[in-house]
Amino acid sequence: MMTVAAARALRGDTRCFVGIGLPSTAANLARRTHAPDLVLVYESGTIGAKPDRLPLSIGDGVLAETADAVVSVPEMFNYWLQPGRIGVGFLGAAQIDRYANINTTVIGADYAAPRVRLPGAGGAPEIAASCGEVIVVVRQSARTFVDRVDFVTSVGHGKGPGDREQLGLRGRGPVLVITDLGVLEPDPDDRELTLTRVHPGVTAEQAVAATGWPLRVAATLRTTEPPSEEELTALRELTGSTEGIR
Amino acid sequence: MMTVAAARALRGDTRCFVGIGLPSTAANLARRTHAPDLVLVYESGTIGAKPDRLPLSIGDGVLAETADAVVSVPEMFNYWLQPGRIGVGFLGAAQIDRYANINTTVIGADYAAPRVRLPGAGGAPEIAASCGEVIVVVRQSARTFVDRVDFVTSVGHGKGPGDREQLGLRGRGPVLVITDLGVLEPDPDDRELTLTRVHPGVTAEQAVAATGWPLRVAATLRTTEPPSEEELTALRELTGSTEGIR
Amino acid sequence: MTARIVPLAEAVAELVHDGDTVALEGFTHLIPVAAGREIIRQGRRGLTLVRMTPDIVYDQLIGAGCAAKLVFSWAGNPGVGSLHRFRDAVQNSWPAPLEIEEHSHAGMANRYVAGASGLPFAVLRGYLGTDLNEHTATIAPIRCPFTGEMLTAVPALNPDVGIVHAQRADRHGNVQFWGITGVHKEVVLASARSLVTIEELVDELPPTPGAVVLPGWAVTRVSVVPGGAHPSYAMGFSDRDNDHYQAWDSISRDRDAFQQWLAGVLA
Amino acid sequence: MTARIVPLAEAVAELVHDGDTVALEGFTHLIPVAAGREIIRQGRRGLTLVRMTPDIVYDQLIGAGCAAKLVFSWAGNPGVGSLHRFRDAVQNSWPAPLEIEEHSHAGMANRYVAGASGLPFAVLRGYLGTDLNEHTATIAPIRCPFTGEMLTAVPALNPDVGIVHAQRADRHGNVQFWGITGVHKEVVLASARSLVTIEELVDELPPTPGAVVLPGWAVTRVSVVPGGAHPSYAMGFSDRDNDHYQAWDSISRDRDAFQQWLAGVLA
Repeated sequence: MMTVAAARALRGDTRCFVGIGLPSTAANLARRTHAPDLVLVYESGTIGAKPDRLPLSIGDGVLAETADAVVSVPEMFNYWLQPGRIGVGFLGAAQIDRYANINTTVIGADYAAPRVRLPGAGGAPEIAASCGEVIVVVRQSARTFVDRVDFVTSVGHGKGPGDREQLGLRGRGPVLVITDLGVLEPDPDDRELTLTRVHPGVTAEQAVAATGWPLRVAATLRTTEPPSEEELTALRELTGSTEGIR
Repeated sequence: MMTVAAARALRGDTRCFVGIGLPSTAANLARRTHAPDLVLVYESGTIGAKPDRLPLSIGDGVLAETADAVVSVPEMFNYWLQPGRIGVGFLGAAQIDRYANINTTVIGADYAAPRVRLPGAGGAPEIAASCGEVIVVVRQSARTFVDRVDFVTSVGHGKGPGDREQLGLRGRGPVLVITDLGVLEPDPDDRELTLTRVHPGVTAEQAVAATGWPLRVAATLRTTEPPSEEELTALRELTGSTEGIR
Repeated sequence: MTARIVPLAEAVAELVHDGDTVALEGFTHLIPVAAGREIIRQGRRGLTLVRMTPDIVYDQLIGAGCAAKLVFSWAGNPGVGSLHRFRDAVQNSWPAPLEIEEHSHAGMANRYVAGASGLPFAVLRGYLGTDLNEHTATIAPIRCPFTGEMLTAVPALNPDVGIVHAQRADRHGNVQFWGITGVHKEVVLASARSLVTIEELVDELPPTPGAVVLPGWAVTRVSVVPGGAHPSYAMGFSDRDNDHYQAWDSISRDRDAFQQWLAGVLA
Repeated sequence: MTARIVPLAEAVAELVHDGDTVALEGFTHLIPVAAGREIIRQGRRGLTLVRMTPDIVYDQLIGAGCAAKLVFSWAGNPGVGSLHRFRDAVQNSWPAPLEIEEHSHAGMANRYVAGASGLPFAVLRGYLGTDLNEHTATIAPIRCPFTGEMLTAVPALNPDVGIVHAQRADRHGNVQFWGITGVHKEVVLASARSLVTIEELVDELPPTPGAVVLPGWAVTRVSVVPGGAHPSYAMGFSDRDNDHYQAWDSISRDRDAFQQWLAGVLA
């Protein structure tokens, strides 16, 4: 359901910066359903890749073979991401806070002696800074949705309104946080993440319980449309070829 | 004779940054005679070009077709010239002074209202700054060899010893000024250009008369070896194909 | 989101307006000369013209009175000599005064790189000790925050319109060019609007050694103009017309001869 | 002045010394894994390892105790999960403490660009508002001298040795690679010494779409190592061995299993 909800969030007239895993699945699903013109951009340097099967790494040969253009990694970040040419960026998170700031670096207060050492930043800080908008895709739990992240790897809405502008971040930042329970959106005024949708069969209470801060719930809480036959079929086709690979 | 003398100055184990005209002729002559491994680099982006005939512009197709690699112009200047990967740079001059500073911008004291507007800098300032060493090739006359250039387009030895180091210029700067009359070299101590060689049939007095400042003459003035049969033949082969083009 | 493919006259009318900053690029190769003549035909005025090597294409625009300012690094007729219309404008303000902003090739190339990268400036080892620093306002010293070393900064170039010639495009407006690629990619990406004139429109871009591809969504307009780079060339399609560069010397040397040439263009 | 073509063991012995700063690059493709194992075999110690994506190749070097410091931007097993030897070193100092210098991809890529360009630093829009600024000393603010805007500077990376894998080289040591080219060119040009391991040595490099060529005089040593990128791949020669990346997870998860693997390498 996360994947389908993420796919639906992608319009066809834009470029999408995708990492491997769920974002890649969602973007490819969107391209196979309602957004055939969606341009997939992978940080490995492939622009306009059209994989027929899901790639297993952002560097799979199929991406280079099917791309409109393949560029070096410095060019990808400098000429394509940094100037804001990419409309949507997908990010995951090990921790995310009420202003959608993201941590993928360390768990634990002491950077020098972390409880858990995570992979780190990768392309995320600049994706969060420069893409037109950001969609965060992450499973919802009180361990992940924390009041304050242990480390700000990628800036969401900082400490609230005006922070991005003050920092000189040119993209709009996270506009959607899609979880296995529903969808959160920053409040238009104070930017705090608010539950605006739940997936079929999920209650607001469940989402609140799976959040490490008192989660706001929108006055009019909508329910996500269940996956259509077309979406499920396309998804099966995509994932079929990578069965057994996580 | 200028061309032959310039060609002889090129060793085979280096890379040479060449502009069109005499430098290109000299470099190609060297490659066809004593320096077959000389790597020709043109600012248009061709590295290791092996033209069979003299190109008429630095962008001739033959350069791209015969090059080991063709790179963009920003890459040529940033990755190849700027770090000092090019051993020798050839420069011409509209004016040159006693410290081998070069003017290719304007004749006349007033930049805003020049007596003669020249083409300008092109790649010269950074060639003069970053090549391992620079060879200047220019016809000698009191109008060209002036006490002080009207405009410093490319820095030779500035105002004397230590100037290049102080400016942070990493190449050694002009080591030879080859003219139609002979060869000038900067004095090892005070960097002032000194006549060290005359071409066959030329006297030191002629060279002094063709210089706008009191030209120093080396204690032991040598005479350039006349062109060999091999050099003349190779030169004829090269220029034959571009007869009538200046 | 893909480049619309339109006739040259329509593309120029749509993209180039009086007073715009316009960059026609192509480093000795793939120079959009036909697009330049179309700008003359449409009588644009007050343009700030940007180009590393203003050669014949800008000598024509300057002589025709389209330009108020020139931003450049080397203004000559390659392999021939001077640009007489450029000289006449700078030395005698004919047909109009021409303001100049003068750089080196390395500086101009890096200004396009900064423009394409969404940065306000670029850093290079350049200009140190030259008189360009005194006369060009867009050159500034900058200190390395780690080593303390002094280097040079130049501001980004972000033209209103960037125009280049290329060998091919497909029907989605994906553009392909090869050979000497110069600053083609940088000027298109640095400009608010872009036009690429091409030799041929194809259904599929054949993979080609040394070829650069610009996705159609990064290009504003594409126009099919075979021979649009003449007298420069398009590798694989045409050769450089050296006689034409020679001939321009005598046409441009004399104001009357030039105005006859201009009348022919405008006719 | 052209790269000497020598066996891998000889090249590594010649170029890589204890305490060197060494960068093995290849962004998901053309990763010089065999060269990494040869460094382990030769028992190098105290290395500063530099790499954007330290994956299996650096997990092995770190577990084997070759590294004193790691400079990186993303340390994971792509598509699988964590790098257990890396985590064990950072969290438990096993087999030795590992100092880390952490950047983003954009920062690392630009540090290589600055290194290849002979500049002391690079400028980017990056790190603003992140905690990386607090913990990484090699990140500094810099102001645009023209607009006053604040941006970020990172120092150049100039490794003692840069190592990459490529598809081909000719007998002059001219190197050719294509597909995803990552930071291959930058790391070779930024490094004082360089080694390129290749799939095959050829008499002539066939012109190939998308291929980058590095002239032999810009490369120090070339070694013929077919399959030298396994478990990553060399486009046109091999496919990515995803099962191997999977398998590494269980080998690296357990110190004993890893030491058995290591014994096999050293045997």
